[in-house]
Amino acid sequence: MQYQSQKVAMPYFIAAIGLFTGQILFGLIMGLQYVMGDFLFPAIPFNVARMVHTNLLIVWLLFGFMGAAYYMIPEETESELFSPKLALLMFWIFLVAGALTIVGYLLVPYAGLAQMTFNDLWPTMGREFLEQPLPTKLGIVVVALAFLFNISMTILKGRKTSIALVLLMGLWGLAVFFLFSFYNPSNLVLDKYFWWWTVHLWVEGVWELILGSLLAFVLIKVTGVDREIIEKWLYIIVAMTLITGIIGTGHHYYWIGTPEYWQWFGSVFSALEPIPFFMMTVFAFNMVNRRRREHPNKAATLWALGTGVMAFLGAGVWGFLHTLAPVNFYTHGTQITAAHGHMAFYGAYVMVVLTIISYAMPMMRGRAANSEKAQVMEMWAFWLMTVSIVFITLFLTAAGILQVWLQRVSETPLGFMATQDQVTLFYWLREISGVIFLIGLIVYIASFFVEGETKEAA
Amino acid sequence: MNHPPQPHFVRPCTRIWLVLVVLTAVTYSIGEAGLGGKNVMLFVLAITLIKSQMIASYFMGLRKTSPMWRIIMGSWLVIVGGMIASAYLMGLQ
Amino acid sequence: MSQTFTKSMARNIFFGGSAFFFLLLVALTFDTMQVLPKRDHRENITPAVERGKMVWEKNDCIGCHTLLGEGAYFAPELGNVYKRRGGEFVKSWIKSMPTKVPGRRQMPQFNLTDQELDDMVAFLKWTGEINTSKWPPNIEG
Amino acid sequence: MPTPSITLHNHKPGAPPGDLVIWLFIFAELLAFGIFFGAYAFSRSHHVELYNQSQLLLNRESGAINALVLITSSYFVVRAVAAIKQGFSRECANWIAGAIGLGGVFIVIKLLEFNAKFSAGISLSTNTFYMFYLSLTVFHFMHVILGMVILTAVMLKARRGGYTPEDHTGVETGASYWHMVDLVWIILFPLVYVIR
Repeated sequence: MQYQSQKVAMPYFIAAIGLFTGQILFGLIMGLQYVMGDFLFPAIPFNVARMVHTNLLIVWLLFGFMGAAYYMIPEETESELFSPKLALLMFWIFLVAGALTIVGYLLVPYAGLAQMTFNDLWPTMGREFLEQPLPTKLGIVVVALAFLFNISMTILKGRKTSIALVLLMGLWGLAVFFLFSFYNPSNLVLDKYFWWWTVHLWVEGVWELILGSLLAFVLIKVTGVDREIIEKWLYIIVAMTLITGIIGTGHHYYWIGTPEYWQWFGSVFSALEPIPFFMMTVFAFNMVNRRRREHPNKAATLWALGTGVMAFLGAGVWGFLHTLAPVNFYTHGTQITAAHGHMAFYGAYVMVVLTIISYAMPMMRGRAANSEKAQVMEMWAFWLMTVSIVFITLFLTAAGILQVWLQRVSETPLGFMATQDQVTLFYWLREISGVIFLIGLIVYIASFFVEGETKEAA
Repeated sequence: MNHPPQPHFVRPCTRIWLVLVVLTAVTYSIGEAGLGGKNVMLFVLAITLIKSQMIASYFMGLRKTSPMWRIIMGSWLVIVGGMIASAYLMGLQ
Repeated sequence: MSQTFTKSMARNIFFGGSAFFFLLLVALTFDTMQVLPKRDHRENITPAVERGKMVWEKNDCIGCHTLLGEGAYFAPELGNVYKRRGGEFVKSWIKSMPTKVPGRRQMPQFNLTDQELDDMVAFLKWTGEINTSKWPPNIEG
Repeated sequence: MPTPSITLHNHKPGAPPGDLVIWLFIFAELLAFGIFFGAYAFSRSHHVELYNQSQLLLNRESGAINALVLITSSYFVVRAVAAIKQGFSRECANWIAGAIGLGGVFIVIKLLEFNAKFSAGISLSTNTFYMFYLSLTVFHFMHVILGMVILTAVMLKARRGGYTPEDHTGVETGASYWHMVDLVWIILFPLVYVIR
């Protein structure tokens, strides 16, 4: 660690891992509710568990992104953060607001929460992933603006690298497209159309800029490959991402009342969306193979390579699987979508945040890398979590294929619940994989507490 | 200018250009004549692929590159041409 | 040999390409906005439909159900539920929740008023009449 | 060598002219257009009558003239590369200027064509044929504009004497992209305007 202010990243990373654990626990609750319908009912109905599961995911990834930015930007710009105090203040505001929101979800019926938080004045709640009450949404905007101010000012006064620039664009885009979450017209078609401007343009647009720059940063550090080469790759990858992903939004506009030409635009461009992910995989392996130094942090390198592969599989391959309009006609809104969602989020965003944490945490604790023992444990955690997410994905895909077959394709279609009863076995298998994922996560957290011989940070 | 005097020299690329112009005119006149059907389609498609290959080889300079590049470009042309032809034939039924 | 197509050219492709395709998205969105009135039959959005959407959102229905295929996959698709079951069935179903059948998936009791139930049905009826390009494939959703 | 191996490749013999990066994009673009061409063709096979009727209403003259314009423009760019290989910067810049001028001609003809279609009330939702016709041609149109921007940058640098017989990758890079734009029209024109 070369700059004192980088250390503000630490609480962000700790909070991220804490919320990650919460997300997994609620995932397991939901998984069980899939097979034991009345589990924890009426204390935690499924919709509440799901809201907590997905909102925690978004919030902890945001914590991870912010922590990553606070860690990377001083090193990239070669100057201290504009205001570490502001960063710390925002951390607490965001954490408290997030915690209050989750507590609100769990303790108050949703309609009551809407009542309490002035949803009637400006209705924005009750839409998938954007369930947050109005005050929380406004809080996110305030925190994001303060954060962006802090980062932008740091970049303005320091060295301007391509990695910092791409990261900054990604973060600004994140803030700008979030504004569409405040637009909720009474026309459902319009509502859905612009809802995707937040959701799609986040995860298949600007977030990928953040993903790319985090990965590029860690690769420079652990491989020692020339910055010029890595940054050129970064530009090519993010260019391809936006070139394919922006019009790729069309793959959400097949069946929601939008004109039919979207079936063509959506199919063609989202068929190309795997390309940037494939390039990312090639990029990661290529850079590691051309490494000019042996960085002691093997775990971080493993996470970086894993991000490339899993993002390609989850976002690229599983996305392509059901993105063509004629296929999507049958798979839209089934477990296939859930399968893709799990592997894509894990492979792209969870893993890249864990990559930067894996690289930065030892640095902030005053060493170049963790002890051999701690690293071995972290790598165990890597494999446990990664393999179990692969299995979750495979089981959900199997469940989805069966569901499509019985409920959509068949000459004598079964009803929704009758179909669900037929695929119970896969939901059980998914839940078992989920438990293994949790074990992996526990191993991961434990690896932070393993002592041993370490080298001082350079 | 220090070009050596070559009064009757026509550059290869100029010849290519001329051929391309003529072939385009042929395509256009087929359209003007309102011709259609399988054989006409195959003829027009063949002209198109020849033109494309000429652009790729001579203008883009792929003929001087390693086989990999020529294979990529060639298979793109074959696949696109194949798709167009087979889709057309499907439409006849 | 020095290169002219270096990082700065890759950056130009990034900026140019992003702007190029974002403009294309804006243009297509503009066209979509022109076409939508023909497909979403917005002239039928009555105050009841508007209130029904609010009821839908305030109870986080999307947390279990899908609506036009978007949402959670825990409970049935409701975009076509009006056609599948009819308005009266939907109302009595919501009122009789939860079933409390052991081991079965449970839907909470939301204590909706008669007015809210009517609004919800109006919203679901309107939603079912959006032109969704023939999706879902069959009535089971 | 101040910055060794900046780029992805160092002009190995057998590599295509221009920087490797542009070839990555050329093939990505060709892939996108290829998928669109295939989609057009297969969609046509389901609506042969509709396509044949709608095609009659297209302006084949403007399509053909534009094909000739682009072919000639491509030829100019070939001459520009040949010129810079012999060290004639001025001549190279002039050929490129000619190519850009022809690009402008293409754009004007295309705009007239679009104008006629739009004022006839044709839009993306008129029918599937027009959806493809407009998508493909507008998409290609935007590539022409992009290609002209690239060529302009190359021309300005050539005019300043920024290229030499030993170092003219920039010219070849711009040229390769421009040929791609030409190549796409070479296929698009017969596919959409002629084959029936």
